[in-house]
Amino acid sequence: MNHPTRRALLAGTAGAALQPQRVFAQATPSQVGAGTPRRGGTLRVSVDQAASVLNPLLTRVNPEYLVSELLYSGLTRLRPDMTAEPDLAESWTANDTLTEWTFRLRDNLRFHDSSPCTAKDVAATFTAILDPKTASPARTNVGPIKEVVAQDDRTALFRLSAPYADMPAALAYTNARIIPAAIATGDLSRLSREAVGTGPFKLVSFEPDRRVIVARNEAFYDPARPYLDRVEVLVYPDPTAQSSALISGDIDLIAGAGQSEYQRLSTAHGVAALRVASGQFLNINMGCQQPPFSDISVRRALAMTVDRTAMAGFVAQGYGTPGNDVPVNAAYHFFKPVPQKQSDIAAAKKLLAEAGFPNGIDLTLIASDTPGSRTQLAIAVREMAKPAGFRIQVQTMPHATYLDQVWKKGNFYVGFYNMQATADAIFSLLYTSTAAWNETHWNNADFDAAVNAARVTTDEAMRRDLYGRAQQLMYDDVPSVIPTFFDLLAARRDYMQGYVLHPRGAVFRLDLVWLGPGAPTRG
Amino acid sequence: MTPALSVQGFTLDYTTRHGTRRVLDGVDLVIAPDEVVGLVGESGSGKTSLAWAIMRHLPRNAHEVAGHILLGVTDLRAAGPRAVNALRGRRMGMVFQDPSTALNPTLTIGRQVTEVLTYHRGLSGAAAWHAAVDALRHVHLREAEALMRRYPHQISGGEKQRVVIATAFACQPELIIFDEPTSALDVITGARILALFAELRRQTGVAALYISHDLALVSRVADRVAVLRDGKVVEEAAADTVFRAPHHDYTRRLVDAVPRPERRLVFDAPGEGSLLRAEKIAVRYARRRLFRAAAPPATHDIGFAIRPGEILGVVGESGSGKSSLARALTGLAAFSGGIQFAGRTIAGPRDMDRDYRRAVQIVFQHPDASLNPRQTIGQILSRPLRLYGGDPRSVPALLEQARLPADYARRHPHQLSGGEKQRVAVARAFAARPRLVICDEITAPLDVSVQASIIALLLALREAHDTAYLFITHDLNLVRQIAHRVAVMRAGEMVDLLPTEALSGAATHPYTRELIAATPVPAGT
Amino acid sequence: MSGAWLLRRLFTVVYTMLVVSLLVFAITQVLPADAAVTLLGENATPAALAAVRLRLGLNDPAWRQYVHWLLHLAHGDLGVSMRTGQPVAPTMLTALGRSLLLAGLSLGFMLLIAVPLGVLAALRRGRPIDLLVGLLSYLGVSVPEFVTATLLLIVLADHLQWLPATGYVAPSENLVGSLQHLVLPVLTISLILVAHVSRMVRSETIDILHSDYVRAARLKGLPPRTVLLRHTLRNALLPVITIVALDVGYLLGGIIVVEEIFAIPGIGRELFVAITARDLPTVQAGALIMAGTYAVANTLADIAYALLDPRIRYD
Amino acid sequence: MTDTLHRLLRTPQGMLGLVLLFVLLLACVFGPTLAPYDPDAIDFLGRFAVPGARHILGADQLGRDVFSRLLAGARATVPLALAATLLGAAAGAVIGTLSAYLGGLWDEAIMRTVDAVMAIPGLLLALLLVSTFGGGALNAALAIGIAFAPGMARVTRSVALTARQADYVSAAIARGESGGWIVLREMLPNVAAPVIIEATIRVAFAVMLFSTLSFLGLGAQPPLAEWGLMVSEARPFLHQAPWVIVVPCCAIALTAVSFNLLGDGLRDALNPRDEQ
Repeated sequence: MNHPTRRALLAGTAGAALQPQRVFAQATPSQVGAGTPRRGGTLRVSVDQAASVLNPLLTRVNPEYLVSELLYSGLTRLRPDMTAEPDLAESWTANDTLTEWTFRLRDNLRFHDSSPCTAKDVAATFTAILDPKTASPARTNVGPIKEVVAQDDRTALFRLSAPYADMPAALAYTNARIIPAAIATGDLSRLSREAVGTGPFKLVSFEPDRRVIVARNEAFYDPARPYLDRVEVLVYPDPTAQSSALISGDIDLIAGAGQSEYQRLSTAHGVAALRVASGQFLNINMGCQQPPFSDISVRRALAMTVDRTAMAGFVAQGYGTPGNDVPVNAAYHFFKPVPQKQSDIAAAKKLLAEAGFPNGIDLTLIASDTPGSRTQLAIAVREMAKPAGFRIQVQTMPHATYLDQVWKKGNFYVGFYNMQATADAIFSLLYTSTAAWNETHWNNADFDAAVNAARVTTDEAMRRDLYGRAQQLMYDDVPSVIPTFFDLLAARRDYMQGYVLHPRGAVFRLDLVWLGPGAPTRG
Repeated sequence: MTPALSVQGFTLDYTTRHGTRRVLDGVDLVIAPDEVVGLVGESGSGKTSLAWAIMRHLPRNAHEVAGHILLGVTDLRAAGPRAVNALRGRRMGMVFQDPSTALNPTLTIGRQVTEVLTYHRGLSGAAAWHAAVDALRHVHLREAEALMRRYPHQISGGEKQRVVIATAFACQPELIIFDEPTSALDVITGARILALFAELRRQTGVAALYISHDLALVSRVADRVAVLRDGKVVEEAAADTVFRAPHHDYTRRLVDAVPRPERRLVFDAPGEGSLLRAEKIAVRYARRRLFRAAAPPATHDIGFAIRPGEILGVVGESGSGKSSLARALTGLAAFSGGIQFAGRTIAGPRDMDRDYRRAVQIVFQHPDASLNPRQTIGQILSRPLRLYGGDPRSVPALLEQARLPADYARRHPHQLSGGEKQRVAVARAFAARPRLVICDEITAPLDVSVQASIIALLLALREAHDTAYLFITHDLNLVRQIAHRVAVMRAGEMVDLLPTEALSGAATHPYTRELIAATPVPAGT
Repeated sequence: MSGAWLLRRLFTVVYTMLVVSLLVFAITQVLPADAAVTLLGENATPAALAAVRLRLGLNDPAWRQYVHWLLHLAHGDLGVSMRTGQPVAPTMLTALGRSLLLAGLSLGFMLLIAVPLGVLAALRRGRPIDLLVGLLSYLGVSVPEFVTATLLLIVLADHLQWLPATGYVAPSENLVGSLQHLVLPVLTISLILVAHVSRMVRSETIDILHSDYVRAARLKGLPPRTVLLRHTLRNALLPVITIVALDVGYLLGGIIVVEEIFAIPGIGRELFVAITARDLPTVQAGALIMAGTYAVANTLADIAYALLDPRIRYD
Repeated sequence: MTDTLHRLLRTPQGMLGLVLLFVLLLACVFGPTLAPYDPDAIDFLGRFAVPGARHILGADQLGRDVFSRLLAGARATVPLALAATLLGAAAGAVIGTLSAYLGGLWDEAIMRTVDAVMAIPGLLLALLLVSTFGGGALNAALAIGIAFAPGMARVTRSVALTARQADYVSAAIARGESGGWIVLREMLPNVAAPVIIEATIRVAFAVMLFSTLSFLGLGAQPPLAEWGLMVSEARPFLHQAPWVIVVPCCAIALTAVSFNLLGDGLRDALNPRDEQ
């Protein structure tokens, strides 16, 4: 279903000293079964920051998603093309008004402590997720659930407060992992030190800042998987050091490789560099409810100053795709191709003058210090917009202070977002009037109507048309400037088989991985 | 009979950043076996450089221009480093000025004596140990056996010097050089070391070169005396004739500058009544420290009075409490007891008002530490003038009074000689037109001739301003020359307080008599 | 060495740890960003924030939080990390273990090089070897750790691939692997320590060579080797002990950058991560453990000094 | 003052230190004007340009000219490092001198507390302070200043103690001078020389500490052209463009060396032991 061929060769202009060639080493699902998988062996995965939160409901960063995916399972899982596939639920049906979804669990599911996993556990888990005090990131990302009822041991009924077509994909959210009812209703903090899940691996040791070790769960519902005996998750804060470790064979997989390292990894001996376009993007949020950004021509003028191809080069080191101020790109199912916006300084200057700023405008663009690409974007925009009369002062600050004082309050700052499972998820997270993270306060009625309508129907053609209209509205109105999307990069040793780099960035499926010949034996 | 040591026409230069400086110029010196030659000279005369030349231990920037040094028949200048090393300690030894630094602080006494024996006389461990114990007994050290295991900081200065002497004599050398061995010791211990030296000399018949700035002492110890001035031997004669009939006028000036009790310099009598009376002064230094008991007091219930214009001498060994007394009287140390001054009772530094501080001034021992290096002489002198209402413009007059050129006002202390700095300190004291000046061993670090000029200055100023002095010193001869009365202090107690002329009488404290006996009177008087 | 002295030293150790904990608490209390916000990040709902603040006692006034913390400390409970929910004490103590391993190796390696270099430079004063040591020491004290670490990483780990790049292997697991992993960090730290200690040994040796008792030893005709070993070096190397103790402080908390680049979760790095994540209990515990180790190291140094130098007598 | 300069020039370290310092001064004052390009101007085509005609020292990951940023960076790093050391030295000197003058239990209490604070290494204390005040060059300088104060207090106290026991201070006390006069006019001038020497050497350490803080992301914040920040931004592109990282590293090292040399030179110049 995905579109490996549609990628036009990146408009790589000459002159860039180290223009990365588009080696497309993405292993499509069909290749997974090439060799016959061998059981056994220990896999060493490196992540760039500590997986410090073990509790699956509270995980926030990729290393934590990786560990929680090894130890726990959700009702459904996301295929690389963002469609849902069965995990603990073997099948699901919805009523015709899409307000009630019923999920049928697999037979005799067991937790790691060998207690049975039934619909009661599913109901208790989602009650905990929806409780504001738990503060689980999943609360606003698993669809409009009103309540979850366990009809019998293997059937869980989800009653929604509004029709929702993408329920199966929503329940594949990273934090929607099923935990025992006893813990969900009792002491949740127990899960910060131990793991009682249904996942393919069991927890062996948890030293957050150094190493997490998991071993095969013999009682996993699919006897064939996982192929590996053990997985060690190691922390390498320094990207240069991480690549050297992979090259020297200390580790087998870099879950997320740095852009600056990709060049070295793709030419290193015994290493396969992996790359996939994804919906992860940086944007410049403009507060549309107060001047100067309440005036649409100011927003359009700023959008016109940005050279999106150059920005992909600056901020993503060439490992990214230019954006058109729409948060949905080719990696999404309902993407509507649009003409690529080009920078036009003269037009931007004229528009700015018409908007009442003939001799330029002074602005302060705030960028938090994590991840580093935020400040790079801010600096690049400052220079690109300067000739058009935008005098932008860049101000950086620690992430904690940004969250506390600027996020959702400021009117001109840099945002950074992972790809979501569905178009609806990204729109209703950021841009609809009722969005949880409504930063731009765009509050466009037509846009809201299109998104809500698309959510309540399963008619493919109608949804494609509605999402198309929503994307066109953002393309024209520019509530926020989205100059570039990031490709996801990773690298693995050549003897490691069965690994798919997932565009969502938070899905790893190490239970499908096996070690081919040439893998070092590790204690 | 070949001489033990013969130095012929020896000339030595030092090369420094400011060019070369001639330190020794054509020195001839001969020491026969069993003879002791004294070498006398003021600081900078080159006497120590001669010692280093003989021991072949010249600094890197020294350049031997001409001459020979023969130890017996061996030409030392021709000997290579290995040969010189074999000579040192075996055929010639040396006793140093400051015993407290001449011994390695982290090695036991025994180790530092036996190492010479094992190396030069090839004695094995046990034999060396016994030989060392004998050597220590030989220099009259009590419980020599126990001493072997002790460390240098656990024994007294006198004992340390005896260990150094024992080490020097251990290998029966032909020649021993003594570089001012008693100047760092107090008078009584010094006298005992000299007695030991005389006894060892008689027993071993060793030749010795005795270097010192103290002409009186050398004339008593040596058979012959050579007088060194700016690198040249200006006179050489038998010990008693050098003192009684010096030929060279430099020697004559040196002899005259040596304080002799019989030549009084002060003849008038002090005024009536008491300028200042001290009662039961007990100085206590250590403050209450965390968990630590307070140290014993430095002085016990000292009581005395000073009459206007009187010179009261205070004599005693170091540690006897004389400086503590001075610091108490000027508010530098807390004390119990009281001071009667101008009708008021002063119980501590806080009671000392401006009048008292103006009337009582102090001059410290080390001139270069008592003048602030960062201030010019003019600033130093103008400070008391401004404090006590003097006229700041009278700085040149003050310098004149201290017989220093007026343009010294612009100089910094480090550009003046030791004597000149002490004169500035005295001038500073007199800037306040004081009634009493306390001199805390102000002549100790100075050469004899400079010492004499400072004393002359003090007496002249007393003549002009009728000031009283509390003159603290360890030199009994000097104090008997100028003091009206003398106080003798020992371990914080004032054991005697009596007129100077009564000192030689019988009614004195045994310690005073021992002190007088130990003070060297120049030979031939 | 008497009871009163030991008592006083104990008082100093406790006082040091108290002052450090007070200082750390005071500084971290003035945080502009609220620890709860940092903890929950984007998903912080007002209700969740309130719950976290209550759970962590962040609403109480600063001094009560400090007293509360002291009481817990008295019972040996250093609290739970806000970030990982793990008890702080074990994490920090194992981190301290790793730092001490690194510090020990670095100090050992450094002494092997710095002492001979310093003595040689003193003996050959003014000649080429002395200038070379001078140059090395200027370089050593002027190049920040992260520069040396980066350069070593490029040359030794990448180009020549002699050594594993980074990561920490516990010696208990695999001794050779562990040592291999520690070579680069030890080299980085040692360069700085060698520079600063060799300079100190050189000036100390020169002073002792000019002392009266060394001159007396020479004039006793003792062989040069005896004068050097028995008389000069014994006294010149005593102050090295105090310097090594002072460096322990640097080695525990000062080499955060080295631990960061070489991915060694020592106490320095744990503290750095905790500080940026506003994880107060961890910062507090880490600072306390580090200050305690530093104070104990200094006490041990004083005891060692007293044993070797008879003049020092603590009463 | 001039004769100190004259004596400083005679020592080899002093001479070299002064020459390097002069170059540094030029960079600080005329840096931006001398820079061939605008240090912040980015150039997509010029990314990672190798050192050559167009960019003398090459270009960084955003195509900015490294040489221009180096010159501009001098102004961002050195003055603040100097200010931080001055702050630390001044605070330390006052505490140290006061503690030496007061003596007794006061002295012991102050010094015990100073020793306790020194149990926290400079970098960690700076980190703690910076993470509290928030990143940024000024906060970093303040943090380094405070981190330096205990060390300086310890040095000053020991020097002031020797001055306190000197006879010229006793003479002043005997004269009845006020406490203020004694500390300011008698003790401080003699304490100043060793403190200046110690401060000069600490400036080198401040430059390194400043760049380390920027390296950890807590010192100067982008887009400021500060040396430590240049190193940390260039570090990921180590293999593609090593010169982008080597240039600021050398600048930091050279600056630190020049202050170390100056410190040693001053040590000889400020207290000349008499020749003979």
